[in-house]
Amino acid sequence: MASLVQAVRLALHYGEDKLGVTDIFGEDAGPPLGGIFTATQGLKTAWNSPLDERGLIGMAMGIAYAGGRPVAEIQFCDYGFNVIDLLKIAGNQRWASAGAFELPLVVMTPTGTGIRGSLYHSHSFESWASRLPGWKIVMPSNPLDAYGLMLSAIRDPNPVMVLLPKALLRVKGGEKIPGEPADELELSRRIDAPVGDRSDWIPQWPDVEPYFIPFGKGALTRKGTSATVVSYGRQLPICVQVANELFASGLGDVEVLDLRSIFPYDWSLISQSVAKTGRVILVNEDTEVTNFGEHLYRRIVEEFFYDLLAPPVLLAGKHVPGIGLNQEYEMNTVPQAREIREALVKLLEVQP
Amino acid sequence: MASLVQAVRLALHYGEDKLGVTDIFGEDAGPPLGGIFTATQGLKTAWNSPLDERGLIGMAMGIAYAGGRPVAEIQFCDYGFNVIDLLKIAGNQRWASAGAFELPLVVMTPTGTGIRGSLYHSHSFESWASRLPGWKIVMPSNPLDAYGLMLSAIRDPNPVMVLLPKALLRVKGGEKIPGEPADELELSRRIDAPVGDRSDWIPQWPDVEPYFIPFGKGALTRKGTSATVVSYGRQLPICVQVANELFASGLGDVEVLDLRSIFPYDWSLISQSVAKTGRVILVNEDTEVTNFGEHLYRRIVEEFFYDLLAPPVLLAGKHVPGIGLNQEYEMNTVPQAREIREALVKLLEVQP
Amino acid sequence: MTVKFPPQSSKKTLVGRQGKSIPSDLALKIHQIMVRSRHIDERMIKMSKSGEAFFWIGGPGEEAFNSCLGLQVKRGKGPEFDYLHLHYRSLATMQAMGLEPAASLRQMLMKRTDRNSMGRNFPGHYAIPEWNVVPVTSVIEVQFAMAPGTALMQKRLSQDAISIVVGGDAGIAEGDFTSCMTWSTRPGLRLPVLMIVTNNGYGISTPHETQHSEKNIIDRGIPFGIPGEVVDGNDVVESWHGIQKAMEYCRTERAPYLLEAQVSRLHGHSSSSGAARVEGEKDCLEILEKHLMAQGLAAREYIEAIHDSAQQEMQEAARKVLAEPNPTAADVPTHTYAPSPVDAVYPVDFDGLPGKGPKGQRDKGGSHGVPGSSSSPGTSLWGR
Amino acid sequence: MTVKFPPQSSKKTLVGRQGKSIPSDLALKIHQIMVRSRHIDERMIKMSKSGEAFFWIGGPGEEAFNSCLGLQVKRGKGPEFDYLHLHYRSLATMQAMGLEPAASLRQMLMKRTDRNSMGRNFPGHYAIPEWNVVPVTSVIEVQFAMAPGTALMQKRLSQDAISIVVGGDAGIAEGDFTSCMTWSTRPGLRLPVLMIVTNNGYGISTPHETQHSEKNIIDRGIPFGIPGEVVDGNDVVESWHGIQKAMEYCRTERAPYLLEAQVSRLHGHSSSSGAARVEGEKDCLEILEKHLMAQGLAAREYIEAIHDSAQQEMQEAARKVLAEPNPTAADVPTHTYAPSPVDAVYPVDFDGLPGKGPKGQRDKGGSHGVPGSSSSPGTSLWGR
Ligand SMILES: Cc1ncc(C[n+]2csc(CCOP(=O)(O)OP(=O)(O)O)c2C)c(N)n1
Ligand SMILES: Cc1ncc(C[n+]2csc(CCOP(=O)(O)OP(=O)(O)O)c2C)c(N)n1
Ligand SMILES: [Mg+2]
Ligand SMILES: [Mg+2]
Repeated sequence: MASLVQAVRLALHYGEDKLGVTDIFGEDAGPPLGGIFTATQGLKTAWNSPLDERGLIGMAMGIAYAGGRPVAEIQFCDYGFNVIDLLKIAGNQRWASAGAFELPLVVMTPTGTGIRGSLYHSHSFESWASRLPGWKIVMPSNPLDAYGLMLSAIRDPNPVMVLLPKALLRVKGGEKIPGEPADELELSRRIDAPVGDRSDWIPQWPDVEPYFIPFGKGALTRKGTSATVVSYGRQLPICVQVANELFASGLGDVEVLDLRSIFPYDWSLISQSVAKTGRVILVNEDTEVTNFGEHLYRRIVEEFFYDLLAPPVLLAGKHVPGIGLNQEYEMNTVPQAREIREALVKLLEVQP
Repeated sequence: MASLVQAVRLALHYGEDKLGVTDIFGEDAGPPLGGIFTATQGLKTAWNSPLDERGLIGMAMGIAYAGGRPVAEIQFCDYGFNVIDLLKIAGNQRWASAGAFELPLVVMTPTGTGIRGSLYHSHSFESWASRLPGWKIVMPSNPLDAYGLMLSAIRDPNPVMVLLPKALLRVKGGEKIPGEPADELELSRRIDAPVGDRSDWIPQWPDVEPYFIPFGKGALTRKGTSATVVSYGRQLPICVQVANELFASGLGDVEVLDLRSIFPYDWSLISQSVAKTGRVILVNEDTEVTNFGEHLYRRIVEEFFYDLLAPPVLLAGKHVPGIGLNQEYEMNTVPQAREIREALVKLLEVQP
Repeated sequence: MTVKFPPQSSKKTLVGRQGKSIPSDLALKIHQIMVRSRHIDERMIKMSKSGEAFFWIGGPGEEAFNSCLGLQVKRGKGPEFDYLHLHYRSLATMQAMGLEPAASLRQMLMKRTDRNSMGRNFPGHYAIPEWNVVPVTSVIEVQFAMAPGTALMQKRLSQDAISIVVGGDAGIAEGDFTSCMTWSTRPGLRLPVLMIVTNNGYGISTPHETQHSEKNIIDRGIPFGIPGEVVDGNDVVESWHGIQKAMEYCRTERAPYLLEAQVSRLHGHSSSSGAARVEGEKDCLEILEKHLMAQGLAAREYIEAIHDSAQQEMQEAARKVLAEPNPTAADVPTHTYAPSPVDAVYPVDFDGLPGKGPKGQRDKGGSHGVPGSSSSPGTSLWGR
Repeated sequence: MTVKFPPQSSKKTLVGRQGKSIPSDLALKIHQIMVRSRHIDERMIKMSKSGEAFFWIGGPGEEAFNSCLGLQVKRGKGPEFDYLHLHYRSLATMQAMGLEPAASLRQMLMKRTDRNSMGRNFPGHYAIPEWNVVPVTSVIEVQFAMAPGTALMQKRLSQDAISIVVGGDAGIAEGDFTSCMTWSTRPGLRLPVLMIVTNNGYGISTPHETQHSEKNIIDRGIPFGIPGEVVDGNDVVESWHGIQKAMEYCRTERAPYLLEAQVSRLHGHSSSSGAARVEGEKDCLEILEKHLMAQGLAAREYIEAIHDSAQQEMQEAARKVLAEPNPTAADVPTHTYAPSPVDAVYPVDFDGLPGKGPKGQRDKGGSHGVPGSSSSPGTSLWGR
């Protein structure tokens, strides 16, 4: 089974081959490295850029203006904070020109904790990104979704940001990418660059097939009736695991929604689940003051105030200036399985 | 009575004179202009900077490291979006160094709509700013508060951002700055730079007095019992006006809180009012997805779920890529008195 | 425009300060564009004072240089043609390219008919896809980060189109000015970017020389091997040739070039600073007219007729435009998103928060059905 | 350190590539620092591979230049002393300034005793207030935006302290590198900033020459009138004199200077790229030792003893540090805010969201009383 980062690479290959991608670029995105997480290895349009995120986003905008289809990688989302103005502008060009200019560009960037990245490689970006009108923002939690969302990002004629959960990049999925070789080792032999000198290496791309996950479509990852968990990205598999454990312990049958699209989010999915369960918990690891989960929280309370059986709960990262290197910091800063379990148990116990 | 921008100027003068301010700088902050909104006219430590916001914030950090007390002006908050990384770093320096480095710096910047500023002079900044741990963020709604918050910003040994509502800068207050001359025209003669050549002009500063509004202290601007309005900045006087009208029409006696501090916010003030009224509406003009008001919304529901008589309401700016120049755009993008009134009337009508 | 050009012998030329020349019919064409541009700006300044409009920013003092620029643009749509990444003072550039004067008034008056932004953006903030004029932003210098992108696509075409980026002298302090040079001179991949700085000596109130130690702005190109020239932007002939040479270089070398035009700022920074006429600044239009007369290329009566005609044109345009419709509340969210085949919420355009727009309202209650898990049929396998 | 320096005649000198020299006792002191630094880095690389620690980044290959830099810093606290705005490869600089080797291990092992960040930040990310070493961030090049600020305060003192800012060769593509030059050369206000670029030829995997057209990095100073020099950072003598000359200039001229040190990257970018020893890169330590022996300044036995001693020192330090305490959950929010007399919520430090921290809990229910309106007594008039 492909890992998440392999799925991204396969999607980019499909994008180059079939969807008109002209440029995949970023710091260390081209040969020999092919991205510090290997997301861009072996791709024919991948190239290395200067160390300059402002130039990077400007370049993507220019390419898109002139009819190209760029995919720009910001090496870590932590290094995108000096280009918020350009991201805002990319998001407003169509609106500002009353429909005259489109900017079909994709920015992909690793986000979140889980690689022991300390202060400057652990930021979450979705709350910031959700504040960029004109953009579509997605975050997969498994390889197949990464593939399907990346293809949609490339096909969509608007700016799309693909947030890749750092912690899950090397995690393999439970389902195959359409067209993925049966044998996982074969996949690796075909598309992973060899260790050492790779100057003569050429990938043997499998014939992957189109698979578009539409924006605004979440996934009902675990069906349940007692409560609703809304999550995405790195926290999603943790939430599923906790839900399964709770069920096994007979403590409840919790529904877990994988948002997949941060914006537009799948309101239909959320609202139907909340209407059914009356109990909801929102889980993400971004800092908790002005957190994207608070937007959903507000929407849910506005619409389901009289149906809710308990006050909704937000579990998010602490409002502190950084995430420390020693794991004591990270474990006590972003939600852990234990806290999710405790919060869910408490939520299920509330008597309306 | 001093206008809000005059109050800021008086506070900066007090800061230079009594609180050790060493540098007040920014694009056009020095002579001859003294700031495009005149906030820095006549100040002895004010100087013009290159047109480079990154250099500006870096400079402020450097000055603060080396024992100075800088006040940096970003000409419009709309031009602060390329320095979010530096702002984040300024907010984390103490935490990152486990208390070894302090950065006593003030950034002040005009924010929000109301000067017909079109796409790039109408942004709100408080939702972004509230996502900067390590910072304190304030936004006055009247001249006296501007004075008191600015003095606290200067005295506080942490990075503080003072968001100045563009639309209110020229509005005069209802109360005097301590030490302000009795005659408003005299104040103007003494501290407003003359039109035309001003190279020989020296301000005659009145002896203004210390007046510190502590961070985290909101103001109960209008006492009431039927519902709570939480607002700040430009929307505050509009909310008060609407509340007065409602009262006059016999529709309700609405309490209006002026947050003044965005972070830390006055939870004590908010929670006591909500506990009393059971109905709450949050009003600001920032875009509505991942809006600071949604943070307060979440806190309120978490804590007062069972006490609320109606679902809380957020009135905020629409999630669109910009605010257009023609007033039809602005009036239909950010909350107007009419909408606040309608929302309040509806909120008061809800039967629990 | 009813005025006829005075008959010109094909030999006649306008001679500039440095002895170079341009044909007299070209000089008169430029003059006409300059006059018209000046009248548009002056009309707009009046409107900003009368309260008919809110804000003015424009290019009085830059007409000589900008007219010469606009006339030499390879105008069209797509990478076979020049891209323009402009500053907000490019009114004369646009006039030279052929924009109808009324277009500026529509923009100034924030009419729904404003072709650039439907009354959303400031005057001078053009967006004209047919001519590759990408949206002008107020955010100083960001256009310099974008220009290498269009130039990269042009480089690949192996034709002669270039990317022209224009900014002011204060703006060069932003990092994006350097980013443009870095990204346009990557080894083996120099890009055809014509970097133009219109140096009017000020950023709002701040004199250039109080903040900048660079002797000439074009010196900034030296470390990157970018050649350049400083031209007197108040001199039409010098401007014409400076631009011609610069474009020639970019078009044939497929590499960047830096052009600094020393221009005047005749009405202050914008309406925010009053926009009163500034004393003591050289006026490129007066200079040109003096030369045209001194060199026997045009009589005073002809020049006056050109002015009268422009004046009249403005009046007519204003009358027409004032009557045109304003945007309405319904216009607020439109044109946010391009239609997308892979968006379940915004297949056509943004229409409010998910579940809140007219479409969302339709959806509410579940016409989508509960979307399936990623393996269920709820997830589409489009394109198969 | 038990090894004694071999007795040196005061006349003896180490002669460098270009004929310049430094006294032999200085050369041996530098050697000792270099050896120690190399051993610290090698030990840390091992720890990153053994799983004792997560991440390594450091300076093997930069010891010659960085030792010479650290020894010439005017060390102390406040603007009378040099400020250091460092890159993450400055281990040898810190060793030369006097940091105890265990300090690096504490940082590597994320101990609560880590004096830089209490186990919060990466190795190499120093923060030492006593020596004006402001916190090193991973965010490339931001230090260049900050250096003019400390230099401004130093300029005002009219003493000789300077601000030293160090970055890598790839990082010069960020706008902040230019911002540093703009802000340090404002007319009439040049600032004493020593801008150092350690050029190891790479940004992670990307060769410098594939992205940069600047012939020498120091050419970037030309438009700003900033002088500079390129030195062989693998040569101790050249490095020493290059730094000396640069500092002399900044200290006396009170103006910026650009110094480019050509250095090696002996173990790849960081532990993320494996940190294996790289073939074919010049090793400044080997070079120095060869010269010391060839010029008769040290015998092989002496050199080996220095290495052994450093090795031993490392082992002892590691044993000690490994036993030191880790941070705990309670450490997460501390040191966010400095105590403030004007903060009603965080008078001491951050302790959770308003109304949620221990203090907030106290407040809840209204120990504050309902604060008054801005005119009521609820608002304090402190300081009266
Ligand atoms: C990033 C940014 N910072 C600040 C401003 C506010 N501002 C508008 S124009 C201007 C001065 C620009 O000067 P210059 O680049 O010389 O252009 P000019 O207006 O003189 O043609 C400033 C500071 C802005 N628009 N964008
Ligand atoms: C703003 C920013 N972008 C990207 C990165 C990721 N990154 C870390 S080190 C590095 C390369 C730095 O190269 P250089 O400046 O030459 O320094 P060196 O590591 O070679 O000493 C990159 C791209 C970063 N830390 N900061
Ligand atoms: Mg200018
Ligand atoms: Mg390097």
